[in-house]
Amino acid sequence: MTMESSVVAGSEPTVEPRGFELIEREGLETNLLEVSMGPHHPSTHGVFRMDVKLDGETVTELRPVFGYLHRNHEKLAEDMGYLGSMPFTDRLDYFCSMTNNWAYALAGEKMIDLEVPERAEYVRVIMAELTRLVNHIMLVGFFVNDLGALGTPLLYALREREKILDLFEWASGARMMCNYMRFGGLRNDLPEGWLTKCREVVDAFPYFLDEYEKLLVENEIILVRTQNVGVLKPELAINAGITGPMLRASGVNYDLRKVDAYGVYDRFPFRVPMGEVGDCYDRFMVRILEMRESIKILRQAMDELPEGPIMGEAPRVFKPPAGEIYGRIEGPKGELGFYLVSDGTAKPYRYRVRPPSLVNLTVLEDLCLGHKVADAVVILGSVDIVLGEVDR
Amino acid sequence: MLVQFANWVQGELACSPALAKIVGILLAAVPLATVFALCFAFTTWLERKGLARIQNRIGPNRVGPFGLFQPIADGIKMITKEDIVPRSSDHFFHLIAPLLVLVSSMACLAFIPFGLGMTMSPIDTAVVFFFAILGMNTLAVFLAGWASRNKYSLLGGMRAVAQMVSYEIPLVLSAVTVVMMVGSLDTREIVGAQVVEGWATSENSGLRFLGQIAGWHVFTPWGFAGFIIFFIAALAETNRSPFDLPEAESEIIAGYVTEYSGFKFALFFLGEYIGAFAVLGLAITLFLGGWNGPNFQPWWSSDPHALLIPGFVWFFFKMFVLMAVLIWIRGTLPRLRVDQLMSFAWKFLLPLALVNVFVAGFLFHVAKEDRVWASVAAFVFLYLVAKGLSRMNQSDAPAPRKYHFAE
Amino acid sequence: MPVSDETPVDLAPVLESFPSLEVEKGTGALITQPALVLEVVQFLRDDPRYRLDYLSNVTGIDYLATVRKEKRVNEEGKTEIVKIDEPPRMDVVYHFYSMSEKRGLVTLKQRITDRDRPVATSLMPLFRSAEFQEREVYDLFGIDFQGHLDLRRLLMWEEFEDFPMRRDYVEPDDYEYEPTPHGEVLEKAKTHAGLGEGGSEE
Amino acid sequence: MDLLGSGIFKGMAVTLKNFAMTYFDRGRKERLPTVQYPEAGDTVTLFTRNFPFLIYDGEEEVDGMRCVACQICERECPPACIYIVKEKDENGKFVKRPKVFDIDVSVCMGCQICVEVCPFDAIVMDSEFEYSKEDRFGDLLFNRDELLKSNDYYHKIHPEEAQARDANLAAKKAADEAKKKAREEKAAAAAAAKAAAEKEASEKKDSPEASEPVAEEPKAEPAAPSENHAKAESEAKEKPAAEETPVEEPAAATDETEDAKEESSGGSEGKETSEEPEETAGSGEDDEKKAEEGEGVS
Repeated sequence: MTMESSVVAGSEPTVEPRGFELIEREGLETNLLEVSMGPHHPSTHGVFRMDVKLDGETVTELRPVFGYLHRNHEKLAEDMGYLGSMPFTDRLDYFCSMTNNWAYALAGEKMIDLEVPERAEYVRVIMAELTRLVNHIMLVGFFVNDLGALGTPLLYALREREKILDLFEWASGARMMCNYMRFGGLRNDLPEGWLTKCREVVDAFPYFLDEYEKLLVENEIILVRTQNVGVLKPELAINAGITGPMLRASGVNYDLRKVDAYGVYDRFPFRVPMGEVGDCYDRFMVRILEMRESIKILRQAMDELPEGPIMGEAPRVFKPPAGEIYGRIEGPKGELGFYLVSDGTAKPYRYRVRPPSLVNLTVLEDLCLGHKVADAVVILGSVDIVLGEVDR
Repeated sequence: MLVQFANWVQGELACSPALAKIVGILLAAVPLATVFALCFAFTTWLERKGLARIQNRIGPNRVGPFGLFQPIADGIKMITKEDIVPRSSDHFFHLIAPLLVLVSSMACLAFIPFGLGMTMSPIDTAVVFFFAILGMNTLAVFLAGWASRNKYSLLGGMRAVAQMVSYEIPLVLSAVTVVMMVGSLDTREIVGAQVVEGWATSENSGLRFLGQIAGWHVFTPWGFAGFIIFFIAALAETNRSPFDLPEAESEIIAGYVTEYSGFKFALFFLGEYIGAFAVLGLAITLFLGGWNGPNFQPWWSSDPHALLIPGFVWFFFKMFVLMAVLIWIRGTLPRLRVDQLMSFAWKFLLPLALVNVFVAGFLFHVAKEDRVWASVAAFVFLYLVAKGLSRMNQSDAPAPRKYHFAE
Repeated sequence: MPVSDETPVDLAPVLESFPSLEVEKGTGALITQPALVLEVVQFLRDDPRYRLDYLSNVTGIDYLATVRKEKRVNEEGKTEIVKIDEPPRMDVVYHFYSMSEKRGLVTLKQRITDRDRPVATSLMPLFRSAEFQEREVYDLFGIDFQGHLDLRRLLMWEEFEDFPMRRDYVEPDDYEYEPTPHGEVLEKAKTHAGLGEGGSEE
Repeated sequence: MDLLGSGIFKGMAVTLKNFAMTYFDRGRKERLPTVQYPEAGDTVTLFTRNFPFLIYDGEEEVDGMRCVACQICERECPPACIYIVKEKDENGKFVKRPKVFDIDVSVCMGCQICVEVCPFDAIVMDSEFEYSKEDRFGDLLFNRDELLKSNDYYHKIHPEEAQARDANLAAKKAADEAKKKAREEKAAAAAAAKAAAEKEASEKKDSPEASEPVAEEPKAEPAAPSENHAKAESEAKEKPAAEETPVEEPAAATDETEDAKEESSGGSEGKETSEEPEETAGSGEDDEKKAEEGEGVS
């Protein structure tokens, strides 16, 4: 594989080739073992590839390679109206279609100065926090699966996720590709009885979490496998633009729900769990603790859910004035931003998704160097990527 | 029954000793192969069902009642599947490796006494032979990894060698205690030593009942520690979770079996399970009283050695219980990392096994009279040693953490 | 409506220190030349009045040569529509926030006038988060980032030649045959079927 | 660490509990959520959506079709999986019915945008999900007749939604009727003046009455050619004015504004995309004429 980039318009880019070197050890002449983990590897979370160079089992170099799922979402969006991109945002991070919808709706609403009815805001919070539960529970499941636990925690996670997906289906018509939010509100109101069922699910969730923690948190094997593995220093985390639970696991307090207080998040008192070491265990625990906070928010939001319309005075097809906007929310994986540039027509001139998964991958090599292959898989699991979002 | 049948056939063929010998071997080997192939089929079913229930699924339930015929369906699938051999692999060794795994595992079974007089190859040095042949497994696995010409296979093969060689030492050392105490390498004698003779043949049915259990080595301090060490090492030796690194699917696809398909893969599968049976069989023989179990005097017989439940029933019962534990462990635990696995073997299991040998020697030679107190002291001592060892190994002992929250 | 609690950022100090910076009308973005961008960003990052330590988003925008219409008041006091020729250009857009001070948002644009050979300055020496995102811009827009340590294609495959996010990108004419209700696609595909490569079996 | 491997034993207790609980009735509900699919029923909910279908009222499939081939869904469909050709009668005039209405369900992503944009409640989402077919391509391209399903079926799968839609349609019809009546009166009154004004209009400007936006109701007869022409011109003037306002009228308002929005969006789209079916070329007019054709149907 050539390390050089293809020559393009403009002068040749400066590339420092990180070569393939022979290492001498006690008279033995050995080569590094170059392994291409992926794109069809059981635990690369989709079609993702890590070009790994191994010294024995120790990772000496790791290059993430992706784009296998690339469909140029941004180009597609430039070719259709603002609303037309909404169902495509579902497919970015297919675990979290609700938050993706919200982020896009938020950007669009900023652009044309739309008011969102209060009930819609509350329902959005409920949906977003349910999505956070889904995402984190699946992440923890897959994470432990990457540790080699033969899927038992994963299947428990799937079992719980199923209940939430049923709720999504009931409200929006689809389990994963919800396409539920609209500029200025929601597509439809919650059906009758939904809230009761949702309360049931949310009330049962802490019991499940207790059991889950009992199964995993004190397990010695998980402790030795994850503690002090893949330590991310807060300075590097900030510099590399890491967001979401991964950043907070490194001890940086930056939660957009607090910082931006978009929607009605300023009305919910909740805490933001912080890690101290920034290793895989912290990333894993911060997510579990975040789920508990999400449940608090959910309970409060369901209690205070006001009556009223769910859709404001919003046009379905609109032409925003020329300008640009950057709207962001705290997605379950990190800061999900939508950057929209309008030239005054009904289609966005430029539509950009700021994918948290992609940016969080930046530090993958830094985290993995010096660890074993098995750790590389675990670290990748703790970074939490979804290739639909990374590749777009 | 089979034994009697074999004896009868041999008697009939007494005229030509060579033929009789061949027929005798066949008569012993064929049932062994059939019975354990059936056991394998049943275990795969049990494993799939058990894991499914542990994971809150239903498991196979379409083929036959409760999915009982699933192994047969799987077998047919395996046989009819295309056998893919990588072009650049070493074809000969690629073919030989699965056979070798199966053969070595099967051969190990020859030394296990399944019941009274049901040892296929009753020799004096059975335990030594057992470990010698079991060692061949390692070679076969590495051969598979090497011959496949795949980086994952190679990694898996190397992991297998490292792991199996390291864990063989605590495995053997824990068996050594038993050999020391019994004073014999013959598996039949080891089983016999675990019956409290006086009780087992007494008139009192209660004592008789207990007599079959009370002598199990697992109830002695050195036996208990030995059994645990043996069990953990056996997990590693048979590549079972949480030591299934050579075929760790989340890291190296399927390790040394990555490039195997169809019937060769089935052979690996079979070989691994048979290997597990063999090692568990040895564990039962060494520590769990072999084919002895709580038993009753049959009402039709007054022979003090007669038993109501045949020995092999007890043996297979114990084997499936241990197998269920393996499945349970597999359904619960994540996998260790390579370096942790090795340090666990060398820094924890090996010293503990050595200490255990000393404890066994101490109990055997020094504290013959005061047995109860010596036993308790030995238990405590072994526990403290184990704890101290684990402390020593983990200077920064991983522990659950406390987290703080930002408002 | 969706409010941001972050402190709005006063752009005056940076404009003072770098007089050549412009503020874009309408969007309030800082516009800088590629030559200056590293200094400006370093200033924004390290100056205590900014401390923009978090580079959130990097992207490109491609502008083709267009004629822009603008209403202007001429000397006689009448509004008239003036046609302005906009030269083609490319922008690399950076969105900065401050994690430590909870400040934001500052948008910075590198304006590249030479659209045929776009060369920008990489922010990778200052911000690791630029690594993948600038690679993506390079991949999709063909903007060459000077100073980027590992500038390769990110999403498209290495042999891919064009830059799909450019506005004048023409999609390759390599449809595979597949029954579709869209007649013109079908026609195009049929012409390919005879050509062998790229066509399909049917 | 108080006891060696205590965490491991805790975990094993959890799995043992889960194992055991699956055999009890209470646990079965909680811990054995598997649905034995072909035997057990599906779990279709109120809004469950999969792929769209076309509704017809009454018994006759084609005649009762609600779709009038206005092509809004075709334009709005994000993955562009809808393909519509309008039907013509013998005279080459358009009938308010699609001749071809294809949905490529292998492309369709079930987003429901077509349902939302349809002003006639003619296309709705199905909850059917068993679509396995033998032919990957042909069988998954649903044509008009495959897509047509009765309103009764819709009532069966999504009762509440169907009732709401029916009510909506009825209300709309009533409103249309009233409007039609009013317009007929108005037209009668203005008929004489219009005839005179028409001459002027051909040279100069339209009469002020004609330039106000007139939305034609769906079920109305095609207007007379002369009237049509006048309206086309009036619309040509109206449109740029509509485009200047950046944000258009809200959607969830009366049907009049809705119709107006369709007009403008339809008109502007018609201008931008030249992929309008070439049948319109028969009339030999320019853009305005095309837009008007689109109007005439809606």
